[in-house]
Amino acid sequence: MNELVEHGNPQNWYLVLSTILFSIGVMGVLFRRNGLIILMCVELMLNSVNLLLVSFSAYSGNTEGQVFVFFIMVVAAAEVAVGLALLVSIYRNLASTDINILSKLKW
Amino acid sequence: MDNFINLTQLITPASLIPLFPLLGFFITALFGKQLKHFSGWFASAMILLSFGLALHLFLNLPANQSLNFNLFNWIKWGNINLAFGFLIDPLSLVMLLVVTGIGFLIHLYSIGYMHHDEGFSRFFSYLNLFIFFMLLLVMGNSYLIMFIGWEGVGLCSYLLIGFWFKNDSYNDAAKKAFIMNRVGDLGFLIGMFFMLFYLGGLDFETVNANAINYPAGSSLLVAITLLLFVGAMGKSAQIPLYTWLPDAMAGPTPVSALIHAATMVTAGIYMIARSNLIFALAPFTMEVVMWVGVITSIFAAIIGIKQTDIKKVLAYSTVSQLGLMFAALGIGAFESGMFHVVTHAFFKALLFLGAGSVIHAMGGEQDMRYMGGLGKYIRITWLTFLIGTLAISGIFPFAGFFSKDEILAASFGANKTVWILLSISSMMTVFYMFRLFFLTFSKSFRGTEEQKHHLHESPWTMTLPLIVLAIFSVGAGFLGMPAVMSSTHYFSQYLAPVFEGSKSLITEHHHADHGTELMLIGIALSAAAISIGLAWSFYVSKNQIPEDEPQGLSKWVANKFYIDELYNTIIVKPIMVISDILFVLVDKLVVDLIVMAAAWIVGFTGRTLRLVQTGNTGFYIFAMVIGMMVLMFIQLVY
Amino acid sequence: MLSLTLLFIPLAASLLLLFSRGGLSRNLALVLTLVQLGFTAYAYTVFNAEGAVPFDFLRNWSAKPFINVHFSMDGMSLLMVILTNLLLPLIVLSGYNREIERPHIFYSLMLFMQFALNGVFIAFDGFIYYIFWELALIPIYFISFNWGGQNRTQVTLKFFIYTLAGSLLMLFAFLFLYNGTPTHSLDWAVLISNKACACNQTWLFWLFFIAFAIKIPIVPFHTWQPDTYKTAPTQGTMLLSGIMLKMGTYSLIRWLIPVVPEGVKEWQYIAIGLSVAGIVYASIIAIMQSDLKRLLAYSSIAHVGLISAGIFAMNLTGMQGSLIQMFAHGINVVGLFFCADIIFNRTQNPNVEGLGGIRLVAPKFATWFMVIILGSVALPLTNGFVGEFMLLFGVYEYNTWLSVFAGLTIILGAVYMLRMYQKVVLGEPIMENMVFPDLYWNEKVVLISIGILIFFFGIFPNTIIELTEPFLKTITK
Amino acid sequence: MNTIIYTSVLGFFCMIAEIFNFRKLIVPVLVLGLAVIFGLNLNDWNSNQAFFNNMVKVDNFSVAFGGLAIFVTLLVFILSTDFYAEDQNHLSDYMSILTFVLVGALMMFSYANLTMLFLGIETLSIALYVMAGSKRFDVRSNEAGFKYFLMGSFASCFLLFGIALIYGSTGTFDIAKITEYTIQNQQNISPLFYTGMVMVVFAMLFKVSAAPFHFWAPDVYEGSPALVTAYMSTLVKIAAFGAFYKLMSATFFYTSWKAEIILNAAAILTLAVGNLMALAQTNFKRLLAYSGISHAGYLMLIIISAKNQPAGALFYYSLAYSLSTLAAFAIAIPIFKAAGSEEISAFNGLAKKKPLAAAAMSMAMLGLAGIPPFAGFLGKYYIFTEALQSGFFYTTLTAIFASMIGVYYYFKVILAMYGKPANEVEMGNSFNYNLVLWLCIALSLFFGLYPAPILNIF
Repeated sequence: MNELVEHGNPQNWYLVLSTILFSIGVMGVLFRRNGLIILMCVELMLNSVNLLLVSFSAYSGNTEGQVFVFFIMVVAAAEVAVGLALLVSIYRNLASTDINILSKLKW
Repeated sequence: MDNFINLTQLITPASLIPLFPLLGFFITALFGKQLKHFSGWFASAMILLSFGLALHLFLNLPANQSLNFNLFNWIKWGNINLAFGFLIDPLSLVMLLVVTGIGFLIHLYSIGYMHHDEGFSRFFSYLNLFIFFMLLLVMGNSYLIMFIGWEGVGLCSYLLIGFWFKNDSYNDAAKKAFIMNRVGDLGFLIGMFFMLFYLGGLDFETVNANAINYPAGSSLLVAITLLLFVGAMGKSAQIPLYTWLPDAMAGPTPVSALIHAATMVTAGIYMIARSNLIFALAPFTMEVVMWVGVITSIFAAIIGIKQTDIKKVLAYSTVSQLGLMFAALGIGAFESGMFHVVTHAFFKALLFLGAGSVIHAMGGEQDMRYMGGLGKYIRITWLTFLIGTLAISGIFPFAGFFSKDEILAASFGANKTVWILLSISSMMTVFYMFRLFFLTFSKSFRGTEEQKHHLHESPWTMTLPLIVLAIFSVGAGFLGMPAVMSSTHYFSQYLAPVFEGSKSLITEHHHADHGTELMLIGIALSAAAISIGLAWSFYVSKNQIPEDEPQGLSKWVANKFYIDELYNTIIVKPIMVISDILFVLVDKLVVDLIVMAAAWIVGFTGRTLRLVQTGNTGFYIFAMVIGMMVLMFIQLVY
Repeated sequence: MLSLTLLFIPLAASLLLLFSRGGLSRNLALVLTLVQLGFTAYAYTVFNAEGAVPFDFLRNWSAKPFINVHFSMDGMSLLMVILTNLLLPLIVLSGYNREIERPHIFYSLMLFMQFALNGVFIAFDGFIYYIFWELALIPIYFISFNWGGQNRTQVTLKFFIYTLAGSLLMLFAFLFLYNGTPTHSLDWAVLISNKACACNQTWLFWLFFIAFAIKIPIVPFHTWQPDTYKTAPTQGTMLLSGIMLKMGTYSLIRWLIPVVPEGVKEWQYIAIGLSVAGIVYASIIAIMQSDLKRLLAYSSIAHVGLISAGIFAMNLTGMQGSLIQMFAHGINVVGLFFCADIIFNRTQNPNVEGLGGIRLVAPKFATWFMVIILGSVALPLTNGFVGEFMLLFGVYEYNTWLSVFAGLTIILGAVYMLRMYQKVVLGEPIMENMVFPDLYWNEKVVLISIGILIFFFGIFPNTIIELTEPFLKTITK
Repeated sequence: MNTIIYTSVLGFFCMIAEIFNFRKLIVPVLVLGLAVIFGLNLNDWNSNQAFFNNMVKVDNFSVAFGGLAIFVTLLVFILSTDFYAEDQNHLSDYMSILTFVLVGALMMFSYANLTMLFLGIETLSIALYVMAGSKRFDVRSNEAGFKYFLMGSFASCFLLFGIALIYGSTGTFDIAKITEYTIQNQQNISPLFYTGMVMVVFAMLFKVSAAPFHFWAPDVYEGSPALVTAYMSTLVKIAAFGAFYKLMSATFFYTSWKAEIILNAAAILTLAVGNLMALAQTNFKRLLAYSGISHAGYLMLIIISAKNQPAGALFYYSLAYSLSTLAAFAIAIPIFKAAGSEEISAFNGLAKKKPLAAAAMSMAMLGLAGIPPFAGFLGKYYIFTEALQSGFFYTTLTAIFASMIGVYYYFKVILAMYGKPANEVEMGNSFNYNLVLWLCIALSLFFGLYPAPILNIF
């Protein structure tokens, strides 16, 4: 970690930050059991990627990365919409958003 | 081979000899129902035709010449050609005449004997088939053709012993005969492989031509001859493969006469006589042959003393006589062995047929304890049987005297121990044969009234063969008179070309001088006389009848030294147990289990592994992250 | 094109049969198999006159992976084709007075099997050969499974998976070879001229060997066989034992030995040892078997053990003997299973111990049964003898003691066969009220044909040798 | 390019059709439209055009796989008329979403830029999340949808992170330029690039349901409506492998990264897991899910030998696999409906009631098991030759053993049909199902016997 930073490329700070954000998101998905919170964690992961892309884009002077971020935002919105819809229908049927109860399908 | 015009003319009749019995077999087998009792006559006629042709060959084949021809290539591969061909020479001619001649008489006899049997046609078809194979055996010009006949007669023996297939003990006897023969056949087969591999062929000519390139006593020839002898042991019922022959008496009596006395069982002697050259080149084997013969001869004679079944006595007597012949071969007296084959064929066939006639008269009874005094009722049988008994006992001037004397004389020259043992065996032979004779024909009848009422002489088809055989049992011996009596030994002279090769290899020691010879004759005759006297005193004077349950040593003898039981315990039972063990423990449990276990392990892994799929999303994601980390690890660190 | 016709007739027949019903199916099947037999006879005359050339058919099927459709015929192929097409009418006829459900499918599968078997024997490209090899498995599986006896589900599944596992190993071997040849071809001629390197031959040998050993079967890969033979309907068992296991032994000579010579030489001793051990092992087990079909199955293992031993002796004698014996065993074992079927069909009793006395009521049957047994125990002048003689001699050329051990088969064979015959046919009837009509016409025709074949090839084995020797000479050099 | 646009138009039509009450027209128009698009697609053969600044590239690969995808969709749509017969209200939604799945798949075949790959995957996935959960009142369907959604979006995040890292190290999303970059800087490639690659590969392995990222597949296949399962196990699998292959053949093997080890390990594990876990299954859809995983294992052999350019093998195998699977579903769906159960026992005794259907099902199973003469066998053979030529001896051997195990579970279905006593299930005849069924079987046989046109397509 130090090595990355000491080389003097400030881009690496962004890299570290988005990696941390991404990891937090992964941890959240791993350890939280509430469907909504997991959804939010996924959003966090996506946004960490956005941050990373923007920073890369800015430092390399290439705008492609920023365009990509727009795509990600659009897709994330769609994804959240679908995810929430599914969650709603689960909540209707099971009156819970705990993903642990989703274990009818196994073995 | 010399190819005289007249020799080639003989090919056709020679080829036809085995074809007639084969034709007879097919006709009687296929049309038995339609032919009814005519099938017996037809079958006999076929054999008579063969006999005629054999006689034709005998008369027209020039002396010192043989007829060797191939009919077609049977198996031909690589540079090996196993042709199907015949060899007609003095040796095979002698056997041809014996087989067809006695065969015909026994066919004739069977017409009467089997008259009431429901399997009449079947019987004759088997008999004809037997003659066919026997002819192949003696006519073949190679070991392979001989082997065809060899196995074929084994088959017919099987079929005929088990002729009355409803009785399971008969079937057992038949099976036993076939299987024991097969044991010998394996030896024969492997012996043939040796010959084919090292001696370049299987026909007698090639084998002999190549064998003389090997030094006498070379291990190859010893191996070959020993293996061939194993075959002979099986077929000719020598120790240790003899137990099938007494059991083989389960078959109809003509079968016992033809197959198990006169012809088939002598095939072993014929085979060794045929291979005299290679046997002569293997002195060790000759020793083995001799000792096996001697021991068998004595051993069987001992057992014969205590038997009560008329046919069993004759059977053991056959084993004993065959042992005698092997002893002769082992000494190197091939002609004497063959001579005894011929004379034995006559008188043993006679004895069996006589016994058959007795059994016929007794309505199927075979136990001598329930006979006695039959001489009064069945005169022809009685007389012919007496001739046979005298012949086998070696009483001058009956046939057995000459041949047996020749063997004893030869053994005296070769090995005194052997001579003593063989003499003892002969004495015992005389004893049990007269025991048989007295128990059966002398004194008073011991059977039931019903049987007594039924006693009658057999029809002419049965007595005629008896008479003819009796004539030969008297006369055949004069073909080979000892040097004391005649300057020409017709039989040896006739066969001389066959044994030419081996003569020089065998040390000439059996031509004792006239004085010794006379002495030997005297000893033999007086021993015989003593035995007859003993038998007379036991079974006529004292009127002893063998007890039902003998005690002590005689119990062992009467039970044939428990050899059958021994074989049963050390061979048959273990194989059965092993069979069960292999099936249940090895096949089902081990071999199959490995296969099934492999399948089960796969299935078990599947059943266990599916539990990993818990249905819990958290776990799934966790596993994915772990997998991801492993990938990272491989990429960045590993 | 002649080879294609050989394939086309049974295939078309198989499809045609699907549209027939009831009694028509079996008649049609018989006629069509006879047509195929007739054509085979014609092929034989053509082969005798012009050799293999008219049978050669070579087309490219696919460029990548490179696959040729290559059919051809040499003496050995022709021999096996003759065996197949000779036995099929007999097998069809043998089912004539049996109640068979849905006969049109049954016979259709049977003819499809014939198609596949013909294909196996005339395919000269590894890939095509493999396809036919697998194709042959499917109809026989369904025949055994749908028309089989008790436990058919487990037994036939075991059979299918076991043999298929072997085939997949063979597939791997072919893939290996495909990779090993510079031209990426599996053509037989290419494979035998392009020796795989010695290091790979061990692999190749074992892959091929296990595949064939399962099919043949060589002990200890045989455990699928007795149960399958017992369970399958008799016509299926006939196909399995008469022809299908010859696929394995045929393939040893066609593929394994010429293609992987070094590997075979290296492991020859194990292969031949297993084969010979299998002979004695199976023979001894057969002695005490109480189930008739299972007994015959073990006897079959013993016989094919000798065949494979002869093949692995790798000399002309052994191989020639094996071909003769394949032909002979095909005929004999079909006869034996047919006899077993006749008995079971009339008495419903599969147990050797419970039978007996059949000879009293059915002498003709007893006679023909005996004839077939004689062929099977290798009595001289029957077809079994020539094969066994040459096989044992072939093994002898390899090793004397081994041949003595293998030779025990002639003793043990007699023991179990005669014991079985005695218990089943001779003696007094044990079963009460046994109704045992003597042979019906179709049974007579089948058994007499088999009897004639037994003696014909026993007396004129040269007809087979002349056909196959040129080929065998090329691979034993 | 036209293909993608026209297909999207079809999708929009479906959505609008509901408004104009054209419900009856939806399926006919879709089928006809797809048939036309199929033709248009073929028209692009050998055209090799690039669109939108090299975002999309139409080459023979994309045309061929696009054609296959359209064909599979066509067959699924033919099945859909009967499948949705009782659920006409949502027909337009379902059909349009299914069409958008196809759009996503088409993008995945023709991308030339990681952006398009991402968009393609997401278009396909999001549509599928919806379809998996489309039986709203069925808890199992909900569960399937949500599980798929959770894991899918989680994997997408990794894909994105990986793409971002690749972008960071190479400065571009363009595949060709990335390839160029790796060739030029062979010695000093940034570790970021490798990390990114591993993440992308992870995401792709997830999409193709390779072990150990396969967990979603059985649950989702089992829970989804049968038609969606059919669609998932054919089209989606093809799309994922098409994209994966394209990625691997284009970029990955020019660098010294350890793809070979990773992918080999994944292939072996997938083969083992897929086949072993399938053994004990009793639910037919779940069985086919595991079968799908095991086929993913075979297809992984193509991915690992991607440097030999075995696109032909991939295409042939995908075709063979899709045909057999669709045939199986074409029989299974009506039986499931009639029996109200999706267990294998629903097939019990089918041979007695419907011998033809049973025969067809057997052929489908034999095709899946890879037994000649069906196309599945030659496909396998082709794959194995490719893998062996690339030197993956043990992986191929594993695949051989896997095939042995595979036979067993496919035969379970056959055994149920032929060996078990018949159940009470009464099923009618449907022209559409039979059409698809026999078309698939016939094609499977046809391509098995006459493979040359397909095998040598590239």
